[in-house]
Order: sequence, then C-alpha cells, then structure tokens
Amino acid sequence: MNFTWSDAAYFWPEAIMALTFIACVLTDLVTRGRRHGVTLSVLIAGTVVSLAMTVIKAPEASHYVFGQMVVIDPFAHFFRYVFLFVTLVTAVFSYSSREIMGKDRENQGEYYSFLAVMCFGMMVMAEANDLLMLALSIELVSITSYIMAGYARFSLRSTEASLKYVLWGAMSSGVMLYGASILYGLTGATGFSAIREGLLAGSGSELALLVGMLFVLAGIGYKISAVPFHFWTPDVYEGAPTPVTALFSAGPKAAGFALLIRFFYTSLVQTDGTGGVTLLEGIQWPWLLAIMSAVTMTWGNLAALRQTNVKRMLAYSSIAHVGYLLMGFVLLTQAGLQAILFYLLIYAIMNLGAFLVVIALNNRLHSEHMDDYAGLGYREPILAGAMTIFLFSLTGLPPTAGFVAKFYLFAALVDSQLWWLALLGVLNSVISLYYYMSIARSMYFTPATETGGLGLSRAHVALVVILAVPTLVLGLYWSPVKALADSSLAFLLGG
Amino acid sequence: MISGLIWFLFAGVSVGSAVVVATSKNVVHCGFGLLFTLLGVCAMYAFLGADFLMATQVIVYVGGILVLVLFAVMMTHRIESNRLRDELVQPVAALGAAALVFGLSMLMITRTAWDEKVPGEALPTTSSFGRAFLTDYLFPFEFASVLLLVAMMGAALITREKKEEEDQ
Amino acid sequence: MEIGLNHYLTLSAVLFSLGVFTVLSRRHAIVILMGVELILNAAALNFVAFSRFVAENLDGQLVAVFIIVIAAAEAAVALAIVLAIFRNFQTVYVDQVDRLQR
Amino acid sequence: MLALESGGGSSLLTWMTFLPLVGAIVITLLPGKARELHRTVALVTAAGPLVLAVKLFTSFDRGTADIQLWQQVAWIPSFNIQYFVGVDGISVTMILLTAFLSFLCIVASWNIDKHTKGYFALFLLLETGMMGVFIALDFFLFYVFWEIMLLPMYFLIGVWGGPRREYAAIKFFLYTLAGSVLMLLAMIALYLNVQDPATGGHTFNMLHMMNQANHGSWLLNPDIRHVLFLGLFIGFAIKVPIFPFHTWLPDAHVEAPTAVSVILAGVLLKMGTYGILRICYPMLPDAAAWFSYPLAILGAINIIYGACCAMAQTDMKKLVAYSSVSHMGYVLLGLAVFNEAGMTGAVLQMFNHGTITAMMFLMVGVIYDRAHHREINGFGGLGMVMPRYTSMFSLALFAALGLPGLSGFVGEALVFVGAFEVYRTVTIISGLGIIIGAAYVLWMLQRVFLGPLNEKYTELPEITTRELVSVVPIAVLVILFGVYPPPLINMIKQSLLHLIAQIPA
Amino acid sequence: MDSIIQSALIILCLPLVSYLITFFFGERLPRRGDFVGVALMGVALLLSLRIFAHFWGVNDPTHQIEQSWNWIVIGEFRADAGILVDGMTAIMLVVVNLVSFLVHVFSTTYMAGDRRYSRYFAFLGWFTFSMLGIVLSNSIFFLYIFWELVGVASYVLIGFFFHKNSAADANKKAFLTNRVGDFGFWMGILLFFTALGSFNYNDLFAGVAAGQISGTTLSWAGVALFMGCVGKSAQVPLHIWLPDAMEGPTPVSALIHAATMVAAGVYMTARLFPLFDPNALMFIAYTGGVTAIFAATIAIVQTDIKKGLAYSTISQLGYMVMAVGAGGVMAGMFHLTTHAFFKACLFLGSGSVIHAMHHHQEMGVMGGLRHKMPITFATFLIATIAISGVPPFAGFWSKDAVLAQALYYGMTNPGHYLPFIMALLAATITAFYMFRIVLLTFAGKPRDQKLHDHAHEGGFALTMPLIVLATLAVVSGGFHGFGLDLTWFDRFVADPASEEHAVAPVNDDGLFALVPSAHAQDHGDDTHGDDAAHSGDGHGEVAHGDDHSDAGHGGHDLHHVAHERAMYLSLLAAGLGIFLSFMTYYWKRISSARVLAALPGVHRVLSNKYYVDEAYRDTVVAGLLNVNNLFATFDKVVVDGIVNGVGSVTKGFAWISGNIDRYFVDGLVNATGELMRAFGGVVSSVQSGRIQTYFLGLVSGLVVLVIVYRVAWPS
Repeated sequence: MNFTWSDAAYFWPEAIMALTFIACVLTDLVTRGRRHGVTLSVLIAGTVVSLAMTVIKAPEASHYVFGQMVVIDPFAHFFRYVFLFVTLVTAVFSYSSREIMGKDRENQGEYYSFLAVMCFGMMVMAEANDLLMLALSIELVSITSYIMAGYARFSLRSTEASLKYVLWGAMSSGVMLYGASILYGLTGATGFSAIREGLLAGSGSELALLVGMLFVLAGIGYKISAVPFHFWTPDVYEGAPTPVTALFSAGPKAAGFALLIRFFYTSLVQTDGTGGVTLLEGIQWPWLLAIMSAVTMTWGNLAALRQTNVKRMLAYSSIAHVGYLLMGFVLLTQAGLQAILFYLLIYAIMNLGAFLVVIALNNRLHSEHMDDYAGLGYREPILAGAMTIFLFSLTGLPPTAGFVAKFYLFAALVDSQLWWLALLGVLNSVISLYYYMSIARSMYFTPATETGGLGLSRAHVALVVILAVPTLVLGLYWSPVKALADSSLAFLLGG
Repeated sequence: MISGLIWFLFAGVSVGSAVVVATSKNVVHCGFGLLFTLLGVCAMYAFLGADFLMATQVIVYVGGILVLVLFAVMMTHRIESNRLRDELVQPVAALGAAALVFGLSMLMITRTAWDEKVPGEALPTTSSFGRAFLTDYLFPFEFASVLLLVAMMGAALITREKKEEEDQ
Repeated sequence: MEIGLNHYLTLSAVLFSLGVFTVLSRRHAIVILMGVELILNAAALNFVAFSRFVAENLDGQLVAVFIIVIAAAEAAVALAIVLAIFRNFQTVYVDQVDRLQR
Repeated sequence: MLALESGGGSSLLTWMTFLPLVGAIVITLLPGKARELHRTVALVTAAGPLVLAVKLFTSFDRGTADIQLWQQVAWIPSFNIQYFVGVDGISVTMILLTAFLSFLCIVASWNIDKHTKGYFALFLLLETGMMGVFIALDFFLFYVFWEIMLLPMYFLIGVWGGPRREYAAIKFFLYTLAGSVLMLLAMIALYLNVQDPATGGHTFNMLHMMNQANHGSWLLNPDIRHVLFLGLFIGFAIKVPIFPFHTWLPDAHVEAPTAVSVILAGVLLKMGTYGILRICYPMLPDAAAWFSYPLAILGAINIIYGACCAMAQTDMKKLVAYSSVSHMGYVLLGLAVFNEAGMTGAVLQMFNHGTITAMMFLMVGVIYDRAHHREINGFGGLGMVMPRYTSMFSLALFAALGLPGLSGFVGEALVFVGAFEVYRTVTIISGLGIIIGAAYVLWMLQRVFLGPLNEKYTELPEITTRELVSVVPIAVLVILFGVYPPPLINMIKQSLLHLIAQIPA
Repeated sequence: MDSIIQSALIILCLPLVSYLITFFFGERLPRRGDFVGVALMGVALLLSLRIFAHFWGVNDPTHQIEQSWNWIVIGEFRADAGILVDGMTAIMLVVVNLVSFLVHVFSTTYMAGDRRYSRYFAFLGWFTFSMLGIVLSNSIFFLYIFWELVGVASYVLIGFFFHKNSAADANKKAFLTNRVGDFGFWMGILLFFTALGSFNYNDLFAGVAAGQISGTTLSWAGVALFMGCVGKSAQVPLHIWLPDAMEGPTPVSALIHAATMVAAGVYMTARLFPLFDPNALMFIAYTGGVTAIFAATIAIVQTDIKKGLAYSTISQLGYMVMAVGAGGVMAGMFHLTTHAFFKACLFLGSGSVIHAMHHHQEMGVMGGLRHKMPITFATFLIATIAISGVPPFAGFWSKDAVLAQALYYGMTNPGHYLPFIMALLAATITAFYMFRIVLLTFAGKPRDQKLHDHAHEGGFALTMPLIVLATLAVVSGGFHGFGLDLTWFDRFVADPASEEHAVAPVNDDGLFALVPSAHAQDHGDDTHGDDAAHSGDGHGEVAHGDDHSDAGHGGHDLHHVAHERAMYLSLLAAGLGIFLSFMTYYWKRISSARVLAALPGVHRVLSNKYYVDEAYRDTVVAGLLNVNNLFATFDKVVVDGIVNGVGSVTKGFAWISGNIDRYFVDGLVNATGELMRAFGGVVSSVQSGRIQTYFLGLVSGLVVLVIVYRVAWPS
C-alpha cells in the first residue's frame, strides 16, 4: 500500500467536490431550504475551485492515490474537465428552470447537493481501476440519478421515470456484479491490470470470459444506454425534469465511456507500450461491440424519426450518438479513442445547448411538443438561431464542431478499413438530418400562431449563446482541444 | 469437511425459499421466502469460512434490508382491498429467459477449468477485514459511506410529505 | 461426497436464474426488488466461493461485504421511490404506471 | 500535375469569398424592420465581388495552365489542413459566373418582403459558400464550403418558397447530403493514402493528390480507385443532376423563389461538373478513362430524358428545370470524351447554361409576379400585350434550344464535334436532343405567347426597367459569347489541355 | 483585303444594319422605318450587281476569291469564319438581293397599316442577312450556323400574324421540320469533320478527292448532308411545312418560300457537289424526281391560289434537286435562278390579287380579273408561260437544261430513266395547273361580283416589281438557236469535269432514236448585261429548232444528243399541258367535275395531300408526345417514387401516423418500404412503456449477443 501524501495532492479536485457536497447540505440546513440561491453559489464556488485545482494539479503520469483501486492519470484528468463543465452548466440552468425551481417546488437546495455528489461520483468513475470501485462508483452515480429523476415529487411523469430507472438500474448492477464475480473467478483478482495478468497467465475458458465480460458490459452499457441496455433512456429522459435529462445525456454518459475504455483497454487487451494494441487471444470483443454500435446507431436514429416530443427525440438522438461513439471504440487504435474523447467533449457542449433551449422554451410554453415550436424562428431569433447551430452540429454539418468530431471518427474508421461501419455511420447521419431538421422546420417554416417574444430571462439566452459560440468556433479552429484529447490518451495505451 | 448432506439441506432451503419468492401470489409470503433464502446463503458463508460476512449478512441484510422491504410491503397495499394477490405477467417468456440464463451459466460452470485449489484452514477473518478496510480498501470504504449518506438523504427527500406551512 | 467449487457455483447460478425470473415475471415493484436482492446474493455467494477456492485471498469476501452495502443503499432508495409511486399512482403494480408517451 | 504560378499570395480570391460573409453579418446586426437598408447593404456587398471579378478577368493569365492568385495558410497543422485557395482555367469562369449572377439575383429579389433580413443574409452566405467551393484547393476546405452552401439553400427554399416548400427543401437537403457523405468517405480515404512530398505525412492538398507519385500502395489497386471514383462521382452526380438522382431538381425549382432558383440553376448545378473536373478526373485519371463510356451514356440519357420530360410539363418552372437536366447532359457528354473540343465545349456549356437558365428563370419570375401562377396552358397570346417581354423571353428560349449566334449553340456544337469522334452512336442519339429541345421550347412559346390573347391578361403590365436591368446584362453576354466565344475559350483552354494530357487514352 | 471580299462583307452587313435599325428604332422613324430597309437593300443590290459584272467579265466558272479569319482555336481544333465568292455566289447574291429589294418595295404598300410594320421590315432584313450568310460562307460549320438563322427568320416571318392559331402552328411546324433536316445535316457535317479534320470547303473537296473518306461512310455522309436540303427545300418527306408556311404575309412567301430560302437547299447541294458520291447522287436525283411529280399532282386540286403556288414551288425544287443529283450543277443553278424570278413574280402577282380582293385567297371567289387588273394579268401570264417551259421564255431554257441533264443521266446510267420520265410528266402537269390558276383567276366570268367591283390595280409599288420580274422571267433564260447564242449562265457555273458520268456508249436503238439530233454550235460571244432589258416579246407558241445536224450518230458528244431530244420532248410536254388546261378551264370541253367524279379516290387522296400530315401526326408527333408523357409519368411515379420510397423507407420505418410528415410518405412505398415498416414496428412495440418488456429486452439482448458470438467464433 504505497500511500504517500505527496500523491494525495492529485486527489484534491475530487476532495473539493465532496466538500462542496457537504457544504451545500449544510447551507441548505442553515437557510432552511428557503434561499436556494445561496446553495447554488456554494456549489458554483466549489466547482470553480475544483476546476482550478484540476488545472493546477494536472497529472502528467498515472498516480495511484489510494492503493490500486483508483488511478489519477491524464485520461481521467480529461474527463474531470468534462464533468466539471457539465455540472457547472447544469447547475446554472437548473436555477432558472420552472420544473425544478418553480414556486410550487420545495427542497430546491438539496438538488444542488445531489448535483455536487454526482459530479464527485462521475470523477471517481473515470478513475476507477478496480471491479469493486467500478460497481461502487456506478452505484453512487445511479442512486443520485434515481433521486434527481424523481425530483419533481408530485409530477406523475417524474416519479414514473424514477421508478423505471431504479428498477432497471438495480437489475443492471445485479447482473454486472454477477459478471464481475465470474471474472474474479477466472483471474482471482479485481484490479483491471491484475485481471489482464490473470487472463494472460490462466488457460481460462472462452465462454466464461465471454459471459463475465458481457454481464459487466451490461452494467456499463446501462450507464451509456447502448442497445440492448438502453430501454430505460427514452422514458426516463422524457419523464425527468429537463435540466436533469440534460445532465443525464452528457455527464453519466461520458463517465460510462471513461469506464468502458479503461476497463476494456486495460483488462481485455495487450499493449506493446508504443500505442499498438492487440487482442488477447481469448476473446474477439471488438466485433461484438461493432454490432452493438451498428444496432444502437440505427435504432436510435430510426426511433427518433417519428417522435413529436422534442425531449424524447433528443433521447433517441443521444442513443444514436452512443452508436457513433462506439464506432471509434471498436477500432483498437489510438486514433479511435482520441476521436471518442474529442467527440464526447463536443457532444456535451452541443447536447447541453440543445437541452438548454428546450428548458428555456419549457419555462414559457409549458410543453416540448414540436408543433408548439411553430414560428419560433421569428419570435425568438437568437434562441432559434442558437438551436439551429446545435441541430446542425448534432447532424454533423461542416461549419460546426459536430462535423469535426464526426470527421475524426470517420477518419479513424477509414484508417482501419472498417468500411461497412463507416458507411452505416454516414447513412445514419443523413437519416438524423431529417428529424433534426424537423425541429428547424417547425421553428422557421410553419407560421407562428401568435407573435411577440417569449420574454425569456436574459441570463438563459446568454447561456445558450455562450454554448453556441464554441459549437461554431470549434467547427473552425479546434487544434488546442484536439491536442488535449490526444495527450490524455498517451498514458492509457502507453502505460 | 462437513458432510455433503448438511450442505445440501441448507442449499435446498435457500433454493426452495427462492422459488417461493419467485412464484408466490401473496407478497408477504415472498418476503418470508426471501428471509429463508438469505439465511440459507448465510449458512453457505459459514461453510466457506466467511465468519464476518455471515454476521454482516444476518445483521445488515436480514435485520435491515428485509425489515425495510416488509415495511414497504405493509405500507403500500391498501387495507380495504384484499388484493394481496399478484399474478405473474408474461410467465412463459420469463421462464424461458431464466432457463436460458441458467443453462448458459451451467454450461459455463461445467466447461471452465477453474483452477480449484484445496481450501486451507478457514481462519477468522474479522481482523484481516479491519486491516483491509483501513489500508487497501480504504477508498471504497470511505466511498461507501458517501454512498449510504446520499441514499439516506434521497430516500428521505422522496418520501417527505408535502410541506404544509408555505412560508414565502 | 466432497462439496467443491462447482456446487457453490451451481447454487449461485440457480439463485441468479430465479432472481431473473422474478424480475421478469412479477408485476409488484417490491417483489421485483426482492428478485434483484436474489441476484445480488447470488453474486456475493460467487465472490465468496471464488475467494475461498480460487483466489485464496479475502478480496472476494470484502467485495461481498460491499455488495451488501450496495444492496442496502439501493433498497433504501428503491423503496422510497416505490412509496412515492404509491402516493401518486395509488398502485404498486408496474404495468399500471404508464403515463409517458410511447 | 498542376503547378503553382510563382509569386502567388494575392488575397483577391479571399476577399471575393469573404466579403459577402461580412455583408451577411452586417445585415444580421441591422434592425429587422429596415427593409430598404437590408437590400442596399446586400446590393453593395454583392457589388464587391463583381468588381473584383472584373479585376480577376483582366489580370487572369491566359497563357498558362498553372494555379494563379493562390494563397496558402496553415489552418489545422496537426491534421495538415491548410487554407489553400487558387484559381485556374477550369474555375475562373465559374467564379465570374457566381459573382455576376449573385449580383443580378439580389437585384431581382428586390420585391421580397417577408423577413428580408434573413433572406439577404442567407443569400450572401450562400454566395460565400459557392465562391469558396470554386476557389478551394484543399479538399477539406472544399468539403466545408460544399456543405456551408447547403444550409442557406435549405432555408431559402424552405421559408420563402412556394406551397410544397418544406417537402422540396428537405428533399434537396437529404439528396445532396447523402451524396456529400459518400464524398466525405472518399475524401478521407484519399487523405490517408496520399503522401505529402514535403512532410511525408497525410495531406488534403489537392495538388499533391493529383500527382500520382504521391499515391500510397493501397490506392494503386485499380478496384479501389474505381470504387473511390464512383463514391466521388455519385456525390457530384446528385448535384449535376444525373439521371437517376435528378428528381429533387424539379421540386426544388418549382418551390424556390425566383432569385434562389436562378442561383440554384445558374451556379449550384455547375458544382457537380466542376467537382468532376477538379477532383475526379485529375486525381483518378485511369478510373476516369475506364468510366468514360458509361459517362457518355449517362450524358445521352440525361439529354433525351430531360428533353422528353420537359415537353410533358405544364408548369413553366418545371419545364425549365428539366431543360437544365437536358443541358447538363451535354456537359456530361462533353466531359466523357477526353479531347479538346469535347472538354472545352463542356466547360463552355457550363458557363453558357448558367447565363441562359438564369435568364429563363428571371423571365418566369417576371410573369409569376404578375399572374401569380406558372401554368403554361393558363396563358395565351401574351405577345400582343407584352412585346418587349416576349422578345426577351424568346431570346432566352432560342438560346436554350441552341440557336447558332447565341451562346447555347457554341458549347453544344463543340461537345458534339468532340463526342462524335469517340462515341458515334451515343452522339447521334444525343443529337435527337436538339430536335426534342426545339419541340418543347417552341411548344411552350406558342402556348404562352402566340395564338389568340387570353382575355384574363388583357392588361398585364409590360416588363419594368428594374426587371430589365436584371436581365439585359445576361442577354448581352448570351449574344456576345454566341457570336464571339474566344474570350471565354482562351481562359479555359490551357487548363483543359493540361488536364486532357493527364488522362490516359 | 480584296475589293470583292470587301463589297461582299458590306453586302452581308447591310441587311443586318437594316434589321438593327428598324427593330430598335423603327417605330420612331418617319414612315415607320420602311425606307431604311428599301434603301439599304437597294445599295446591296447595286453592290451585288457590281460583283456580278466582275464575274461576267472574268468568264471563268472556276475563278474564286476566298478570305477567312480564325474564330475558335483550341489545340489542333480550328473553326474558321470566312467568305468565298465565285460565280455561283455572284448569281445567288444577285438573286437574293434583287428579290429581297423588290419584296421590300412591294411590302411598303402590301403591309401598310399593319400594327407591327417596322418589326416586319426588321425581320425581312434579318432574313436577307442570314440568307446572304449561307451564300457567302466558306465552311460547312458557318453554313450550318446561317442555315439555322434562316430557319429562325422564317419562323418569325411565317408566324408574323401570330394572333391566328393557324399561323402559330405553321411557324412551329416549319421550324421543327427544318430542325429535323438540320439534325441530318449536322450529323453529315460531323461525319465529314471527323474524317477530314476541317470545315473549309476546299479542304473537304481535297480530302474527298484524296480518298481520306470513302465507301459507305462517304455515301452515308453525303445522304446526311442532303437531309439538310430535304428539310430546307421542302423535299418529300419533309415538305409538309411549306404549304402551311403560306400563313405568312404574301411578300414573305414570295421572298422566302419561292425564291431564296427554299433555294438554299439546292445551293448547298450544288456547292458541296464534290462531297456526294454516285450512290448519294442517285438518292438525290430520285428524291428530286419523286418530289417533282408528287407535288405537281397535289397542285392540280388546290383551290387556294397561294397553296397552289406553294406546291408548284415544291415541284420545281424537286426539278432542281434532280438536276443536281443527275450531275447538272449548271442546269440546277440555272433553273434556280430563272425559277426565283418567275415564281417571285407569280407570288407577288397573287399578292396583288389578294390585296385587291381584300385578302381572300380562294380562287373560288375570283375570275375575270383580266380587265380589272391588266398589268397584274399580263405579268402573271408571262410568268406562267415562263414556268410552263414555253420557249423563248427563261423557263424553257432552264427546264430544258434540266430535262437534258436528266435524259443524259438516264442514258449514261442504264436503267435509270425514271427521273427523266417523272420530270417530263411533272413538266406537263406544271403547265396544266399553272394555266388552270391563270384561267380560274383572270379568265372567265367573275364569281363574286361584289368583290370583283372593288378589285383594282395596285399602285406603282405593287406593279413595278411585277414588271421587273416579268421582264427577267423572259430575258434571264438567254437565247440559243437560230444562229444566236445568248447563253450567259455557263460564264458563272460549270458542270464539274467529273468523267465518271460519261460511262457507257450511246445506244441509239432506244425509244428516242426517231428524234433527229440537232447539232448546236457552241460558241461564246458575249452579249452584254441582261438587265439592259431588251424586251423581246414571246415568239409565238411553238418554235421548232429546224436546223438538222448534218453529222451522223455515234461519236457525237453525248450532251448534245440528250440536249436535242430533251428540248423537243419538253416542248411537247408543255404544249400538251397548256392544251389540256385550256380545254378544261377555257373552252370547257372537258368538265373538271366529270373527270373528278370518274376518279373519286384520286381526288380525295390528292386533296388530302396523300394524308402525309395525318400520317406524321399519328406516328411521329403522337409517338413523341406519348413517349414524353410516359417519361414524365415514369419520372414522377417511378423514379420519384423510388426516391420517395427510399425516403419513406426511413419514414415508413418510423410508422408515422398522419402528421406534418405525411406528404413525405406520399411517394410509392415499395416492398423494401413494407419490410422496413414491419421492422420499425418491432422498434416501437418494444418501447411499450412497460418495464417488463424492457427487462425481457435486456435479457434476450444478452443471450442474443452470446449466441451471435458463439456462432461467429466457435472456440
């Protein structure tokens, strides 16, 4: 147990988030749940400090802080940025969302504490290097998600969403633990690298490895909502309050991918130290995941085609995007993973942006039905303009960051000659154009029923613009962000 | 070590009660079925020399979680309707799926050559548990505490009644 | 006759399958949760069995303890949600809880 | 392999491309109600590229096939993407056409009154997109501009279009996007398998891609080259449009407002053939030679099929749209044969068709503004009421059917001369196109302008000076390049001769 | 630049200038700008006479002046624009400019008061410009360019009264028929260009002579080129547009559909004569022959005076084409020239009659106009006599030359007497129907008294052109015989010295042995310019060359033998035709009604123009329209359907229940669409909102993944 205080310094960002959680709980108690603005400011302060510490304490190598369980390396470090950014954005626009902070809601203060602990949980998820920690971190994030999903305690949709979520989550964690036990049985260890050593050494039967891996994949797959583990997503996304849905679509999904990459690329793969990756002779998992990716992509896109509720459509679109991300995952190449990381960051920005617009409109229109968006282009030009940028970015059209992200994915795919998946991915983007444009169509082409602005809060529109700008700018100049994503992978595959 | 007969007795108890949990129409019977399954597993732990674990299982699982479940059952069924009955839904499909999963697991268990070693003397585990929790497993230990705290807060939040006095 | 690893594994497989069956076939939310408890117990049993017969270290048992912790946390939140459902829907049967769009 | 003319680095092209973008941004900042202001700013901004176009025309060096006025700036060094622009014989006519038509279209869209701010901003953005496609010499930059051009087009058709505009807009978008995603995959494959002579790494630089020496081993396998050629070709074929992929064109034209369908027919269709000339042929010359006969057949089908469909239409705009399909068939036939006459004829026809269809659509727009419908059978004897309009429209129509002395004929004649040498039967079949072409033009002319005057339109106002201003310059060009084409041909000649030399017999 | 070339260029530009001035400023000029046209055409006429005189002096048909400038140069491909002036051009320049000038004069009165008066003169200028372009150009590429421009000019002029539906149909029909011919012409040009590499006449002739193109391609190329002539000069089967072209104003018919444009085809065949090989020439000859006889028969039954003249023009064009086909370039061009004069005179005459009869064209309402309109009657009669081939009028000499050439062709190519027989028959019928028109219009009692009273002679503008043309109709043939030799035409155009025409020795035992062959001395003394119109009036009805050739048979030059015999036969034919015409329409011995009753079938066929129009309408036009509708519906339903199908595959896939996307699904949903829809159903049924189905999905998903893996990679 090599626990040295000097290493502990790298754990500061997570520590600060935990402290923020406790601080939020205390402030909420002190203000007796009335002035939730204070709790929000505590949360924001905590997040900012944590962000600062992340920047200061950027690890350039992998540090095992508390034994082998958790590793803080550039890979996890990249995800910290994503989680902090997502938490910050969600916190701010939850403040102005009718569904959470409406006048007839109470215990808004505790919402922020859950947000803090969720961020903490996600950070740990990205650093888990052990089956146990994997289960525990997923469990923490899931429990917070169940609570936040059911946050609007008296709305039937929200409670129903949380019920489905909790049942599904419990089942998945059960199955995952069973799978973990099998892997433990095969290798006699729970640490990812130890599992790899165990698999290399042991004769281990293929079937057991397959079942074990698959069941663990069920647990992680549930978090990133890949087919066939995605069934909860549409109902929960639609039922949960919109800020929570926005958080789900960006935060836990990225954390799930972090876990997926770390688990598969540490325990089920051999690396020759120079970035080259070869499969363990035991199992050909890339093919399996390729099929999953194809099905997820197509399922998400085709289901989204016929949605008229924008939130539910964005739910299916997020499933489709998981399909695109998995494309990069199956290539066993450095380029593939870099593309995923970059895509996750860009996806977080544009998806949050889109949800933010949905929230803003929900506050005034009290509905997310597409027909209610009629003529929005003219009543709220800035908001509609930003939404159009997000939609184009989600489709992957050039001037936007979405295109660049997809471009890297396809570059990686073509580089490894995986033509059929590339073709399917490309065709799916075309299908996705149809339903994304159906929103633009209702905003611009169908005439508005009544005229005049919606009187949205200036802060909300400002935040939307703040998110829209990088979506466009990163579409034109994105080298620094890509460099960050590339460097963060050096250690995972190299190490 | 211990004769197989006793082992099979306890195994039979846990499987039987598990079947009761799965199939019984009356929810309370399911609850008690779960109790005996847990006790059966507890016995298994004993056979496997996991004494601390056995204790935890009895105290935490049976004492805590099971009681919680039973409370929930009592609170959620309406007195006036005697409908404690709960038919099975899509039983055939469920049975098929369960059978498939079972077959798959058995195939796996029998096919794999687990490098089974003759188990040594079952030493008391509590002290090594203690040391592990504060050294190798320190982080999971602390993390679990946060997890439980959040669970409590969440449960309290969700089940709290509507606040009567609306001050602002 | 000697009780070997396979016996324990078989038992845990049986428990696991029954858990799956319960989850798939019961309408009552709490019974589904009981099914999940069964699955978790099967996993814990597996861990302990492997720790005893294969790994000769206590990691398995430690994980089993944590599994119980997870089960506890989950049960708490799940039952809270079930109560909330009961308050809003006046029923605990899962297929009657159906207000969301297709 | 195309070389760079020494002493490049002039920013003329960059100004021409991004001036409209600046204009678009300025317009978005203006207040929504100031309609007049939007129009004037748009006009002034569009005048910029026009002036620069004249400067380009004069300063263009007709003697060399090298890339001129080029500019190369590193954009994304990590992926070796550069902002690399330049112009040569193939693209110069297209740039001039874009600048010229955009200016006229803004003049023609003076009476747009719904959301003028959005309209003019999007129109200028469209101009930037188009200009960018023609000047880009870095494949990534080309692809970015190619897609940028799609976005405003979707909204222009969708918001300001006719009754079924939404259907037409989304159909247009889906068609072109499906094509361009195929192009994306081919682009990436090329990128990964072409070695940058300087750095040894991958490159998007089209000039390097044109040099067969830089092609990696994977790319030398003929089957791969054929598949890549096909991928790129389908992307461009949808834009041209070529027979099986053309059904978006009539819908898009019928629903788009006049000025937009002028730009759509005048410039956007040429992007397909330009893409073939700039990317497909120089980079995969052997595949081009291999595909030459199918291309010729497709050209012939386009000519005959387009003409026949045009003859059966009752809506004027649909008729003109199908006539565009037929004319682009000539361009394709010209491209299919690799001799001077054929290729020059094709590039000439690209420019001439641009001016002629633009004129025809403007004319249809004039009658639509007055009668609010475009049913050919709904009119009759307009010659009596609007003599000047009739003579103008007849000039456009006769240019369309390839009357010698007007620019439509020169391109066609050269294509026939070129194609006849190589594919005799296909050319003879395409020759039937001039008969059917004459048939649908004259039949339409008769039903609209000749015969007894339709009593509904006894007092239709004659063509106004504003409308004339937007049409007369094109008419002058049509006549000028019909009587004396060398100014155009000299610009195109050198680059085409160089391109033909690349393609194996 | 050679002075001739300079004047040729000026001649070419004058009508263009007239077009531009009258088109843009016509309305604002005094007299609405007609004087501009007349003046400029006058100047052009004078210049062309100067060139005519120059070539008269040179007296060498092979003399030519050529100048060309480069137009399009791409690599080795060159398309040059240039001017070629030789004897044939000089003739054509005079003919075109003279007739155009006279028509301009005639139109100042005829078209006076028309709303689009200045536009009319502009279009006349445009037509003359393009006609001169055809005549002057030195490459087949520019020949094709001006060919099409002439087509547009005729389109515009035929459709001048476009408010009438019939005019609107007529001009479209004219243009499309010409376009069909032009298609063949264009294919011919391409054939020659790809083989010989140049468009220039002389290069082409050299290339053919050098044998660079031979055999079937050469004859097919020749036939293709000739298709241009068939289209433009209204030969069978593309003749249908000329009768309908009468919808245009009569001066236009005179200029375009009598003298110049229709002659362009003959000029082209004559100019490109070396490009045609014997098979092509035989094809040309037969087409000409068939057209001659075919049109002549229809002309008999025409009631409309202009339609009658139109069919007579088609018949005469058939003559010229047959002549050229038979190798007689000189004969063909000679007949073209003379025909231009007297046919223009006939049309203008009919024009003045129509003008007088307040635009009634039906001969049924005319009759007995000789007293009311003496000058028109006189000139019309002279022109009719000329066209019937009565010596010493111009018609006789040119028709005789044609018949001689046809006979010669028959003699030299054994078994090919048919063209000659057809020509002879046509000559008879021509004489018959021409005199029928004269008698019906001018002789007999007036059939519509009211109109008759109004009829009066036209002013000077109407009568002057008639007189000039009538004189030319008499004089332009020159005179040969009785010791006088005024043949002037061979100064300008000579038969190409192609030996292969003189093939087999003469076989005297044929049908024509009985006719003594007169020996004509050929000597060339130059008589001065014909327009110093020494007006010799007709020498009575029939004059027989009475001097017998003293030389025996055999060893004679074949031409003279054919010439002699053809002359007598043509006289016989003309006489017979006139006699029959007088019998039926003047002395009423033969009542036309009874004759027609005897042959009802023939009458119906003839009056319906052999049902050619209907045949075309049912086959080509209808076929094309059906094809178009087929294509259009195919396009909308199938291709669009497939696309919408693919579109609805993704849409159907999502099982839309009628909402704003409904119109997207309106396309043809094909089988794949149904399959996808079913598959889509699975997607939505699984997402049923019940957690149980979700769990089932999860477990079955896991199991499926395992099975797929085991199947794909059995360990």
